[in-house]
Amino acid sequence: MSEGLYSMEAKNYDKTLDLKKVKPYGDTMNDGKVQLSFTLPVPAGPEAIEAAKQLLKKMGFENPLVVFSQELTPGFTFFNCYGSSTMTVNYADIYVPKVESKTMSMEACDDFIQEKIGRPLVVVGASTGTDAHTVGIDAIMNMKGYAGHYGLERYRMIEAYNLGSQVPNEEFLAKAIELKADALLVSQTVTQKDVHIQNLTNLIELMDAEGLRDKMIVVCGGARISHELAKELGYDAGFGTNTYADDVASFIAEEFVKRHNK
Amino acid sequence: MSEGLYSMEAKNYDKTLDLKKVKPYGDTMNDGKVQLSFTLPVPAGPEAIEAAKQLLKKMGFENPLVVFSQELTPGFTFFNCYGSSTMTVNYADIYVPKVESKTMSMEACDDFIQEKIGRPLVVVGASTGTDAHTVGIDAIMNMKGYAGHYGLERYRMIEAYNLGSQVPNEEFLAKAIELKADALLVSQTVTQKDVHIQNLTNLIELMDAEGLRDKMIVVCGGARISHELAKELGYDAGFGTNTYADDVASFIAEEFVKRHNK
Amino acid sequence: MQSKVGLDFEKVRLAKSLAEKVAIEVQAFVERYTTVATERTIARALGIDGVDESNVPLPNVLVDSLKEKGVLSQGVMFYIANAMISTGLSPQQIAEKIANEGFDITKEAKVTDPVKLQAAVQPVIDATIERIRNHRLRREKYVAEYGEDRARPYIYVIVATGNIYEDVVQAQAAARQGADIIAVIRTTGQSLLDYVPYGATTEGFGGTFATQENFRIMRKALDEVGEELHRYIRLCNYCSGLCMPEIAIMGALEGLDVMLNDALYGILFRDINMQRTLIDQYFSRIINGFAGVIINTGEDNYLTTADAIEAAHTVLASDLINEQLALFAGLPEEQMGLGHAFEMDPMHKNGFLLELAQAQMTREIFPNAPLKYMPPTKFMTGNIFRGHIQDALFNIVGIWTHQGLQLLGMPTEAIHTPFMSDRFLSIENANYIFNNLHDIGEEVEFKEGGIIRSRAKEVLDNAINLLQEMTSEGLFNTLEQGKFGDVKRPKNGGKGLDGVTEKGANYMNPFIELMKGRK
Amino acid sequence: MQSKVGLDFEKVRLAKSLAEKVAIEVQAFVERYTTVATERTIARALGIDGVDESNVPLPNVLVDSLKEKGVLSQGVMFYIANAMISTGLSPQQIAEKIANEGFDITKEAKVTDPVKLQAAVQPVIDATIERIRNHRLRREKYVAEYGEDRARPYIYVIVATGNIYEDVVQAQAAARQGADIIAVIRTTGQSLLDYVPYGATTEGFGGTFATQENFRIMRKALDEVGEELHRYIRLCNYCSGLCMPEIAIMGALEGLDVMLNDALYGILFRDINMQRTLIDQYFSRIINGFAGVIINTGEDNYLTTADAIEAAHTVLASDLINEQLALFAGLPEEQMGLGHAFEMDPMHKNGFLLELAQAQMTREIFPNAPLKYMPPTKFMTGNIFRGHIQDALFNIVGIWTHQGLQLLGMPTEAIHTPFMSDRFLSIENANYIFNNLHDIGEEVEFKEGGIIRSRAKEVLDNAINLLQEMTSEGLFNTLEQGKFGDVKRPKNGGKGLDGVTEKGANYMNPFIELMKGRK
Ligand code: B12
Ligand code: B12
Ligand SMILES: Cc1ncc(COP(=O)(O)O)c(C=O)c1O
Ligand SMILES: Cc1ncc(COP(=O)(O)O)c(C=O)c1O
Repeated sequence: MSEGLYSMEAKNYDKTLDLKKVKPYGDTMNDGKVQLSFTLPVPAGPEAIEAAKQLLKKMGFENPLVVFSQELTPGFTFFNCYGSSTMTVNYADIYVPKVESKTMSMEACDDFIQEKIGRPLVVVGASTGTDAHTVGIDAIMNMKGYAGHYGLERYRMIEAYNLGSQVPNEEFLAKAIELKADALLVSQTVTQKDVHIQNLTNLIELMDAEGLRDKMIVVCGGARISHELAKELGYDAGFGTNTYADDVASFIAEEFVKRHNK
Repeated sequence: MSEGLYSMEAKNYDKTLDLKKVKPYGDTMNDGKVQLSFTLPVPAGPEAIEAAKQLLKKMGFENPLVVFSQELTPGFTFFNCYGSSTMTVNYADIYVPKVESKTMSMEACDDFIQEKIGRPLVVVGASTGTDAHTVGIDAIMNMKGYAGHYGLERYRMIEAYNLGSQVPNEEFLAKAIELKADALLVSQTVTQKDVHIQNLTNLIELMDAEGLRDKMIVVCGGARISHELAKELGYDAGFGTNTYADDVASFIAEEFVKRHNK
Repeated sequence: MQSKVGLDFEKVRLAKSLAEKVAIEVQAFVERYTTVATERTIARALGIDGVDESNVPLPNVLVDSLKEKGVLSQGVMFYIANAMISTGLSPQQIAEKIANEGFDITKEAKVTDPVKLQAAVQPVIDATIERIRNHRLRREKYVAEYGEDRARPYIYVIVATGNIYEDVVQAQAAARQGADIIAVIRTTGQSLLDYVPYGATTEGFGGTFATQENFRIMRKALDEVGEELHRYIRLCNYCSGLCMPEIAIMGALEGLDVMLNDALYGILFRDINMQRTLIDQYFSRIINGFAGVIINTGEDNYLTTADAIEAAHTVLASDLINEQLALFAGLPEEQMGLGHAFEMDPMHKNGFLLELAQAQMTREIFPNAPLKYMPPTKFMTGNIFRGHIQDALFNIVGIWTHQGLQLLGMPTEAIHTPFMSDRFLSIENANYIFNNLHDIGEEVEFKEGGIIRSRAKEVLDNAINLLQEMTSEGLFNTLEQGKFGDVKRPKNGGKGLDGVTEKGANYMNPFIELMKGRK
Repeated sequence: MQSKVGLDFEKVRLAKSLAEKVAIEVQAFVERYTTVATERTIARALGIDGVDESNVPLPNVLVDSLKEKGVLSQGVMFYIANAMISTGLSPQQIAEKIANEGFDITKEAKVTDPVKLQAAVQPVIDATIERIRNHRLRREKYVAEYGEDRARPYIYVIVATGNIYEDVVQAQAAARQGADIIAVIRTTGQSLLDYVPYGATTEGFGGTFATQENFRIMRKALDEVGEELHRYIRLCNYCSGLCMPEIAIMGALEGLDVMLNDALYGILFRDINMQRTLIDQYFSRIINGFAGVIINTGEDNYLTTADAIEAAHTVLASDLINEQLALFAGLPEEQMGLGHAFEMDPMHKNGFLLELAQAQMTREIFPNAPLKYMPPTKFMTGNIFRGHIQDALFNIVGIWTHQGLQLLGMPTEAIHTPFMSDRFLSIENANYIFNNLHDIGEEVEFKEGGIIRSRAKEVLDNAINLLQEMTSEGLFNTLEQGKFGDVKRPKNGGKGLDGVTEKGANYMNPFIELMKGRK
C-alpha cells in the first residue's frame, strides 16, 4: 500500500540561496525561471517555434518552452516563452552609487536652510531641449505638489522658478544667471534615440564653457534617469520615478551646506 | 527655417532581413527587442535593478531596461524588462521533422480505408499513467468531436475504443492485445518533472519486450507533445495543440497502407 | 428579496424540493454503510496517529486488521473501546501494539453494552471535540479582532510547489500581497491514495501532500503572517477522494478554514466509486460543519469537460443536490462554498452577459452560501496577456455579483503551477478590480426581458427539468448516464468499492451525534 | 431620448448656448485675420507644391516673400490671381519663378476686381475641389460596399516607427489584426515647425513626419489591405500646430479620413500662440468639414496634467466650445470626434463607475458625434500586465457607452512607442471585449440616485458654472488663467504670433465660400 504512486525524485539542483550566484526564481530557489515575449520576422509554424527555442538556448536558457505563437501579419510571428536561465549574477558585489542626502520634511528642510545658510536658496527648473513633458518638473516644483508632497514653490526658504517646457539650454542658463540660481533642475522625459543624453551633456558643456559648473548645483530627473547616469553625465545628482520635492530640496540644502562648509 | 529641430541620425544597424541571422523584431528589422519578466531572490532597490540589468547583459542583451520592479515579499523582487538581443538564429537551416500525412475529411478517410484496406481499423486510446486529463483524448475520439471535427468513434471505417484516463500502461497494452488493435493513441497532459517522458518511454519498452512494437501504429498527443519528441521516444507520430480527429485518422490510415503496401 | 435577474422564487423553491427528494434517497443509502476511510477517521478522532516501521499510517494498520478479519462492519469504535476496557491502554497504545506486536484487537471484544463502551472512550472523545472547538474559537477571535470587508469576495489563491517549506514562502508572500485564503494544492493523484501520508513532505507533483504535519506548519505560518498584517488568513486543503473524512478530521484538528469536500468531484473526475465516496462524504461534512470549516464543491469542474453554455444547468442542479446533502450532514448554509465557474469560450458574443446572469442567479438561489467561484481554465492558453484579461472579466463578475470565494485565475493557467510572480499579478488584478468597481453591483440594474434575465430563467428552468428526471432516476443512475460533466460512471465501477461495508449490529460512531449540526 | 444617467436636457441646452456665446466672440476675432499658415494653405489649394534648392517648401517661399514685403494682409490669392493674369503661368510655375528667379509677385498686382480675379483662378480651384470631392466619394463607396458594425467603437491604433515604409508594415499588420483606423503619429515637435516637410521620410523621433507624400504612401497601403480584408481602413494624421490648415488640405487632397485638429491642444500643450492657432483652426475645419474628414479634439490631454476627477468638467466645457467652433466652420456633428479620456488613478475606489458616468454623459450630450475616447496613459507604468487590464476596463467603458473612436491603449504606454506585438495585444484586447460585452449598454440600467447618475449631474453642473464664468471672461482670459489642463498661456505668448496679420482690403479666399458646410 505504501508504494508511492509517483516517483519522488528531487529537483536536481542546489536549492540554497547564494548571493554571489543569484538566479531567477519561479517557485523554487535557483529554478532560473524567466518569461519572455518577442516577435521574429519569420512565418508561423514548427520552424518558427524551433527558431524561437534556438534563440532562447543562445541566451543561455535550458528547457526553452514556447507556450504561445501567433502570426501577427504574414512573415512576423509573436512568441510567449518560458525557460530556465543558467546565468547567475554576483549580487553580493554590486555597488550602485546613490544620492546620499537624508530626506527631511518641508518644515525641517526650511529650518535647516534658515539655520545653516541663513537665506533662501534660488532654484530654477525646466523641461529642457525639445522635451514638452512638464508633469515631472511640475510635480517637483508646483505649489500644489504631487502625491501629497508639497512642491518647492511652497518652501519658505526656497525661491523657485519653473520655466516650463521646451526650454533651450542657452535660454535656461541665461535665466539662471539672471536669477542668480543656486541650483538648476532639469527634467527629461523623452529618451528616444538618447536625445536626453545629448541634451543633458550639452548643458554641462555650456556651463563648463562659461565657467559656471562649480557655481551651481545641477540636478536632473525623469522616469528614465538614474543617479548613476546623472553622475556619469557630470550632474550632482539624478532622480527617477517616485521622487518628491522633499527629496530634491533636502539634497540641494545638504549639498549646498557641504560645499560652503567653512 | 529649414534647420531640423532634431538630429536625424540613422539607426545604426543593418535593417535588411537575413534569414541566416534572424533577430527579434520590435518595430524595426533587427532591432532585437525582447520583453522579459522574472523574479530575483533579492530585496528591491537600486542594487536589485542593477542585478537584473547584469543578468540581461549575460543573456546577451544590449541596452537592458528595467521598466518595472516590485518587491513581492521581503527578499524577492519582480522585474519587467526590455532589451535588444544580440543573438541571431539561422532560420534558413532549421529542419523540423513533421507528420507527413495529408489530412483527409472523415468521408474521404473512410473511403480511403475501405478501398485500400478493406476492413475497419481498430484504434485504442487512453490517457495513460497517472494522467487524469481526458478532454484531449476525448476531443480526438468521442463521437461528438471537438471544434466541429467529428471524433474517431463516428468514423464508419474505424472501430474506436476510448479507455479513459489514469490507465496503467500494462492494462492499456493488455486491452490493445485483446481488441487486436491496429493503432494505439496515448494522451499526456501533465508534464511536470517530465512524468510524461517516463510514462511514454515505459510503454514503448513494454511493447518492445512483448515484441508488439512493430505490429501496431503508436501515436501520442497532448498540449506539450511535438512530433519531434514523439519520434525521439520511439512513437510513429506525435500531435500537439490544434490537432483534430481527421489529422490522426488520416495519419493512421496512410501509415497503415504504407506499411502493408504489397 | 427582489431578484435582480427576475428569478421566480416559487421555481427556486420547487427546485430545492426536487433536489431534496434526490438527496433523501442518497442519504438513506449512505447511513447504512461505513468504509475503511470513515473508520480510519474514527481512529484518528480517537487520537491514533503516526506510522509503523514500513511507513504505513497506524489508522490504516488498525482498520486493515479489522478488514482482514472480516469484522470491519462492527467499526473501529467498538473494538477500540473494548480494548481500552480490557487492556487499560490508550487508543494510540493499542494501535502501536497492533503494529508492533501483531496484537489481535478482535479477540478481546466482549463488551457489547453501548453505554459501557461509550463511557470508556468518552475522555478521548471529549479531548478531540475540545481541540476542534478551540480551533473554531481561535478563528472567530481573530476575525472579530481584525474584521473583514464582506462586500468583496475573498481572494483565494493556490500554492503548489510540492515542498511544504517552499509553500510557506509562497503563501506568506501571497498573504502580504492581499490573499485571504491560501489553498495548498495536493500532489497529483493523492485523492486516489487510500491512506494519508505522514509528516512534513518536500516532494510532490504539481502540489504538496496533504498531511497533518503539513497542515500544522502552514497554519502556523499563516497565523504569523496574519498577525503581521492584521488580517486573518484562511487555510484551505482538499479532502475529496478516498480519504475524505480522514483529511476532514485532520483539518479540523489543525484549524483549517476551508476544505474541498465533494463526492461528485471524486466520482466524475477521479473515477472513485460513487457508493464509497458518498458514504465518506457524510461523515466528512459532519466534521467540517462542526469545525466551522467552509466546504467547497466541485461543480466548476463540469464545465472543463462539458460546454459552459449548454451545461450551465447541470452545475446548478448539482449545487442544489449538494446543498441538500450538506444540510443532511448538519452543515450550515454559511459554510457551503457551492462551486460554479467562469468557463465560457471568450470568443462567444455577449458571453460576459451570460456569465453575469449565471453568477447573479447562483448568488440569489443560495443567498447565504459563500459561493466558490472558479476562474477560466479551459480557454486559457499560452497567451498570458489575453489570459490576464479573461481573469479580469472573471474578477468583475465576482465583485459585481458578490461571490464568496474568488479562486483567482492565473495568467499562466495553461502553462505551469503558479510562480510567485504569477500570484502577485493575479492578486493585483483582483485588488484593482474589486476596489475600482467596488459598488457596481448596487449601481446597476438589468433590463426586463434582456439577455441577462432571459439567461437566468433559462438555466433555472433547465435545472428544474433535470432534477425532475433525477427524482425518478435517482442520483446513481444519473451519474451512470453521464448527465454531469459529460462523464459516465458505473455504480460499481471506479476505485474504492472494496472499502465499503454495511454497518453491523455493534457498530457505533458517537461523533455523529456529538458533532452533527453543532458548534 | 431618455437619458441613461438621468441628465437634465434643459441644462444641456443651457450649456450649449453658453458655449455658443464664448465661441461667437472667438469667431468674430478669428474672421478678421489671416496667418502665414492659412496663406500657405491657399497656395497649396492652388496647386503649389514642391521645395526649392535648399529644401524650403514653395508655399513657404511664396508666403514668406509676401510677408517680407509687408503685404501678407492682402493674401496669396490676390497676388497669384494677378500674376496668372499678367504672366499666363500656373500658380506652380509662378511659385517656381519666385524661388528660382526671385520674381517679385507683388509688383504686377494691378487687378483688384474680385470677379476678374476669381475668374482667373477658377479652373485651378475647381480642380482642387474636384480632387477632394473624389476622395470623399471614394471613401463613401468603400464604406457602402464593405459595411461596418457601428455599435462598436472604431478600433484606432497608432504607428510611430519614424520610417514611413516601416509604418506601412505596421499599419497593414494592425489592419489585419482588426484595426479600423491607423494614425501615423508625427515626429516629436513637428507641430512647432512653421512649414511642412516634403517627400517620403524615413527618420523621425517617436513618429513619422506628416508630409503629403507620406500621406499618399499610407493611403495606398491601407486601400490595398482594405481590399484584401474587405474592410475600409481609415487613415488619421495630425494637423494641430503651426501648420494646421496646411496639413488639413494635404490630408483632404490625399484622402485622409481623420485629423487631429484642435487649437486648444496646441495652445496648452505646445505653447503655440492662441490667436495664431485659433485663426488657423477656422480654415482647417472648413476644409476637414468639406472633405468628410472626422476631426479629433484634444481635451483628453487636459487630464494628463490636471486631475481626472477634479477637472472632468473642464473637458466637457472645452468639448462644448469646440463643438460650437466647429459648427461655425460648417463641420457637421457627424464629423466631430470630440475628445475625452479614461485617466483616473486606477487605485480610486469606484473609479470605474465615475469613468462610466462621464463616458455615458458625454455620449448623450453629443449624440451624433463620433466621440474620440482616449486610453489611460498617465497612470500606466512599466507593469505591462496591470496596464493591459487598465486598457481592458477602458475598452469596457468604450463598448458600454458606444464611443466612436476608441484609441487603443498599449500595455507599453509608459515604456516605448508600440512594437508590432504591443499593437496585436491591444487589438486582441479590444476585439475580445467588444464582442464578449457587445450589448452590455442595452442590457444595463443605472440606479436612480446612485454614484453614476450623481457623477454625471455633478460634472455637467460644474461645466455650466465654468462656461458661465467664461461668457464674461472670454476664452482668451480663461486660457491665461490656467483653467484648462492647469496650464497658463499668455494671449501674446507662445509660438507663431508673428505669422498673424489682419486681412487687407483686397483679401480674398473663395475656398471658404466653396467649402464651408458643403460636401
Ligand atoms: C502626459 C504625457 C504626455 C503629455 C505631456 C503633457 C505635459 N504637459 O507634460 C503630452 C500628451 C503632451 C505628451 C506628448 C508626447 N509624448 Co508623452 N507621455 C505622457 C505620459 C502619458 C505621462 C508622463 C507623465 O506625466 N508622468 C507623470 C510624472 C509625474 O512622472 P515623471 O515625469 O516620471 O516625473 C517624476 C520623476 O521622474 C521625477 N522627475 C521628473 N523630472 C524631474 C526633474 C528633476 C530635477 C527631479 C529631481 C525629478 C524629476 O519626479 C517626478 C515625480 O516623481 C507618458 C507615458 C507614461 N505613462 O509614462 C508619455 C510618454 C512619456 N510620452 C512619450 C512620447 C513619445 C510623447 C510624444 C513624443 C508623442 C508624439 N510623437 O507626439 C509627444 C511629444 C513630447 C515632446 N516633444 O516632448 C513617450 C516617451 C518614450 C520615450 N521614453 O522616449 C511616453 C513614455 C509614451 C510612450 N509609450 O510612447 N505626452
Ligand atoms: C481541464 C483541466 C483539468 C481537469 C481535467 C478534466 C478532465 N477530465 O480532463 C481537472 C480539474 C480534473 C484537472 C486536474 C488536474 N490538473 Co489540470 N488542467 C485542465 C486545463 C484547465 C484544461 C486542459 C484541457 O482540457 N484542454 C483542452 C484539450 C482539448 O486540449 P489538449 O489536452 O491539449 O488536447 C488537444 C491536443 O493536445 C491533442 N491531443 C491531446 N491528447 C492527444 C492524444 C492523441 C493520441 C492525439 C493524436 C492528440 C492529442 O488534441 C487535442 C485537441 O486538439 C489545463 C489548463 C489549460 N488551460 O490548458 C489544466 C492543466 C493541464 N492541469 C494541470 C494540473 C497540474 C492538474 C492537476 C495535477 C492539479 C492538481 N494538483 O490537482 C490535476 C490532476 C491531474 C492528473 N493527475 O492528471 C496543469 C499541468 C501542468 C503541466 N504541464 O504539467 C495545467 C496546465 C494547469 C496548470 N497551469 O497547472 N485539470
Ligand atoms: C471538490 C474538489 N475536490 C478536490 C479537488 C482536487 O482534487 P485532487 O487532489 O484529486 O486533484 C478539486 C479540484 O478541482 C475539487 O474541485
Ligand atoms: C488634438 C491634438 N492634436 C495633435 C496632437 C499631437 O500633436 P504633436 O504632433 O504636437 O504631438 C495631439 C496629441 O495628443 C492632440 O490631442
